[in-house]
Amino acid sequence: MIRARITVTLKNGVLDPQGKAIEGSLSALGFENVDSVRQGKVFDVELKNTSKSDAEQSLKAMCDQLLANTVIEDFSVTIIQAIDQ
Amino acid sequence: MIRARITVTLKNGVLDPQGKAIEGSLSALGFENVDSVRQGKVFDVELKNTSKSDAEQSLKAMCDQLLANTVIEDFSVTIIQAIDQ
Amino acid sequence: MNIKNSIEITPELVASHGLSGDEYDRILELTGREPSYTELGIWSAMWNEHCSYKSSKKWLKTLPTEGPQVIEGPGENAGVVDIGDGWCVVFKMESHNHPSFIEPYQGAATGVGGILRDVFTMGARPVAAMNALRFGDPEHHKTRHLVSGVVAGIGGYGNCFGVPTVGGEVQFHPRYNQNNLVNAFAAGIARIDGIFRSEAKGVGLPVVYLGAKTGRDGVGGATMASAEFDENIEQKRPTVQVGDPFTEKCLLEACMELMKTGAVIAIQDMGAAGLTCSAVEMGARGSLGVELDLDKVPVREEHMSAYEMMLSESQERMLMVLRPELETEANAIFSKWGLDFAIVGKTTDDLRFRVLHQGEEVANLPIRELGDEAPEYDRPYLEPGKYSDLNIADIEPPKDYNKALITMLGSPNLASRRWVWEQYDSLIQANTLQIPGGDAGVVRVCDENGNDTGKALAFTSDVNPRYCEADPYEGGKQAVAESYRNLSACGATPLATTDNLNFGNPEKPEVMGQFVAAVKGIGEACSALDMPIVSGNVSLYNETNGKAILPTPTIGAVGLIGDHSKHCAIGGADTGDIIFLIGRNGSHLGQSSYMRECLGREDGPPPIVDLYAERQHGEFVRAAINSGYATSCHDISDGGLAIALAEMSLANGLGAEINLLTEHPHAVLFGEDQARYLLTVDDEWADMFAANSEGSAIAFTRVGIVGGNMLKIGKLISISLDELRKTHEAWFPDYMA
Amino acid sequence: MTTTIIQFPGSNRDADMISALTKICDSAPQLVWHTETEIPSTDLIVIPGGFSYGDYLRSGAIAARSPVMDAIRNRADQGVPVMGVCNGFQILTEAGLLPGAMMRNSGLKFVCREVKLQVANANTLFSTAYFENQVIRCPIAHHDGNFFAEANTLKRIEAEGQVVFRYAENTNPNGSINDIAGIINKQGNVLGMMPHPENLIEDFHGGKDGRGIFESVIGAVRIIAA
Ligand SMILES: Nc1ncnc2c1ncn2[C@@H]1O[C@H](COP(=O)(O)OP(=O)(O)O)[C@@H](O)[C@H]1O
Ligand SMILES: [Mg+2]
Repeated sequence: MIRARITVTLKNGVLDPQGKAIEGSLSALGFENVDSVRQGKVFDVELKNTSKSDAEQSLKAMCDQLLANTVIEDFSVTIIQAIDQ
Repeated sequence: MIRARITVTLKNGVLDPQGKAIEGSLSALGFENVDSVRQGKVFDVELKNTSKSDAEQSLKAMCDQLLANTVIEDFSVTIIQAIDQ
Repeated sequence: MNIKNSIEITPELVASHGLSGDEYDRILELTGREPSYTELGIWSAMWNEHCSYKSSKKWLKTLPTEGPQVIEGPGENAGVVDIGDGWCVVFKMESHNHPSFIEPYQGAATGVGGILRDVFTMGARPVAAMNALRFGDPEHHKTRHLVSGVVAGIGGYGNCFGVPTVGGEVQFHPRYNQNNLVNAFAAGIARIDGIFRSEAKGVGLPVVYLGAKTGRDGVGGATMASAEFDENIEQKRPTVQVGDPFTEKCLLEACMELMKTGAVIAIQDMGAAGLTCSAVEMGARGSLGVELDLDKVPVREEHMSAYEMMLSESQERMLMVLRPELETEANAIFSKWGLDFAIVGKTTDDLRFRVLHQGEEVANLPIRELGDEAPEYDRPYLEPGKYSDLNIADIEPPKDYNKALITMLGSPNLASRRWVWEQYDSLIQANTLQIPGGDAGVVRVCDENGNDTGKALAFTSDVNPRYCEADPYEGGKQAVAESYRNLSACGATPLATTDNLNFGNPEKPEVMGQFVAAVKGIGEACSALDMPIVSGNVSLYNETNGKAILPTPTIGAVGLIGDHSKHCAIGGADTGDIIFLIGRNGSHLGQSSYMRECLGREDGPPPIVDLYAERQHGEFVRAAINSGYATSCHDISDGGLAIALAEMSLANGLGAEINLLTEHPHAVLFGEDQARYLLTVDDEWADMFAANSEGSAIAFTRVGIVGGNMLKIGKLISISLDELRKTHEAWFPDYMA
Repeated sequence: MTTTIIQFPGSNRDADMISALTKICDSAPQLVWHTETEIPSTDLIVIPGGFSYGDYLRSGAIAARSPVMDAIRNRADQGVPVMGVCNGFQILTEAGLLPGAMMRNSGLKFVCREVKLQVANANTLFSTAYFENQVIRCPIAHHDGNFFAEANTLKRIEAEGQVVFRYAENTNPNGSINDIAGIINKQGNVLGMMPHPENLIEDFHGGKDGRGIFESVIGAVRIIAA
């Protein structure tokens, strides 16, 4: 079994209203040294019956096809754990 | 300057409708060996004028006070980069 | 650091700005020298099709735009129409077609944001929104993704902003496979004496930047060239704009507060080509020059060049000319709402548009000529060809009428749109009298303190692009006529319209011919039906690989109900009510839904629109509603009488029994002849009603009676309400699942 | 009777609530901006619907940390009735004034439609105008109304009669656990509900089923005053 984490973040320059609102709230809560916040998503995916290299490929394909909106988002894939069956 | 990534994920046992829907879509797209998907959030935070250890503390406090809803979510904090001023 | 603002102007650069050789020659002449890079950007923004209407202007001028009810016609951010007692309605429709194809959620969302800003810039609080959507073949691999993203984006923005979405359209056709259409409509209400305009007045007054910060959003393909001269700009820069409805809601509230203070002399939202267009328009309208200092512009990205700032399409921004003595008060309002407020320039008396950046003058252009001297083309056009009439006898009747009705009712273009409109908040503001699903959305008019004025407004959006393809002139007329009917069916007096003219490449004579004919048809219908066009938008070049969309001139129409207790809806009839058909029996099957869905044919001419009959029947129906005769009403459009009866039965939650004695029953049941309505009347009043109809010389038929749980039409159709409902409601959710 | 509405940037059903309270109580509510730290004396505090702070981060999360919340907490401790509708409910759970949490609708889409509500407890400050198990109509309009509480909490609120409204007749629009549409705190003076009773109070709206909630509190306040 393979455990992987996919992280999807907004491309540089793309407006991040969520991040901006969080920045505001953090500074209102007294966290004064926050310079910037950008929000993204993670997907923790478990795959079965697959090798590590196949998994990597297929995770990337998932991002391209569904998990990331590549017009405005970047993604990265990390294999966290690979357990042989 | 400190760059950190905060990851917020749903607690085990909390139903994740978004993750479930993604599982469904992935299998409809032909990704057959997906066992499960859980969705979470990341926050990329930049802090200024702070030491690494202060930063860690303050990031944890941010999670407790705002970034995670601890009724349903867990969080973890990773310092990615610490640049001395 | 110093950002370079110069770059060599080459013929390629000029071309990549969408400017022709002739256009550039004219620019050289008007500038009096070679333009700077920033200036080239400014010229191109002002002279592109979107801002200058260079292909369409000649024809738009022919549209009727005046009437006693019209306070402000096309030209301002939105049209303004009198609704009595010192109140007016402000509305417009605008397309966001291309962005919605690239990124459906954000493209549609920012489309909604843009149109809302057009309305509240004028001082009107938005009270209703609609969206007219066209997608490709449902079987096309991109369609589902586009539908899901566009609908979510419209809901995401409108719901968060807090405007009820009360109507719209969704249609599918393969000709939209590569070019979907997203036309967004918004309407607001204001006191007539509380309307704000964009014309700057007074020399030396502060020009103020309001709202969100400027980023590189939407700085078009042309700017990709700029990456060559500044290594600090990331290469892969997305040109998609992300909407921030929360900021827009704050901007609305801040603007409403600001306008009350008397601080606003002129105000203009930043839409396409943001700072450039807004500043130039404000100055030129007021015969003033404008000087901008870009170092004062709030930015959210580093190292932005003058070019980028001038062309950025970042959302949720406005520009205003301020009464200087009220600066502190105005600033306080914006900081309360967490928005930027920055004095970025001043008005001048020399009719120049000057832009300063980092101590350098990066643009100095004649402000009037930027707009007034924009090219205007009389593009060659071909008169569209026409279909000859189809002979009814050559159009095969269905073997099984039940099956035909079910097929049509469950087809992508006639199935219920509930899946779409339930994603939109249609109730917010607590003034919605009719939600989507009927003929028009109806919203009550309340004053500033939430007191009911007794009035309501009705909104509808219509066009049948297949009719327009077959005959753009009749199709244009039909779009207006259908909107007139949808308003009338609710008891609303049609007031005025806005249009969104979506066509292919105007440089092709056939496409230009469609445009010219459609505008002619729309103009005639608007004149005949007293519905002047008070605002609108043109979207051309909707074309991929040489294949244009169906000509799609969307009409958004607004009607007034003087006393909303007298409105009428598609549902509401009781058992025993008599059903009347207003208008002739159906006979016309050319371009009908029946032919398309049951015979797989898209041919023949569309139905002819008799504008005189439209008007007569509409007035009659409104009078019947007004005098309390009608228990429910529905117009007859796509799918003809049978579909209208099915829709009405579903809305009533009651069946109907229809007598049918005639030849060519398929034409009677599915014919799409115009100027027709279904109207139900309490049986006690039915004779009286019939006598009145005769007295008014209106063609009408007593077609049947409401009741039971079956829709029965002669011996041909007998289907349970349950089955009708299942069929009607199933297609959309099943398709999107 | 004096009522108070709390306004956050992004509140957008505040106008609906102002209009409803004005019509039902015959006097306009006082408006309190989120930066205030005191709430003037009042008989009812309402947190209206909308998208406070755009519902960015989580619905209601940022609003729940604003200065006015401490004032609301104090008033609630003093026994003043507090009612959160839709975004107001989300804010109250985020602020810890009500148990549980609000998740994305199970259908993942914003939903605006009319549902049926069963009055699960007709013996609260906000529900005495109804009878036990009465089924009423009520519109909803939200994206994150999927109420969740972990097992122990759920057991407790069920046992204590803290569930005031449930989606009835298979109209649960969001996957909410045990069909929960509205809950009350243990003390019985803080109510949160996802549906919008303020949008069903006039003939104009096609029904008045939503009035009972307001009338219940008004009745209770009158009794306390008398
Ligand atoms: N995109 C949409 N948004 C909101 N309402 C819609 C949308 N599309 C269709 N509707 C609603 O569905 C109903 C049926 O649409 P349509 O068949 O186009 O009406 P009509 O034939 O009366 O013009 C109308 O009430 C319309 O407002
Ligand atoms: Mg209609």
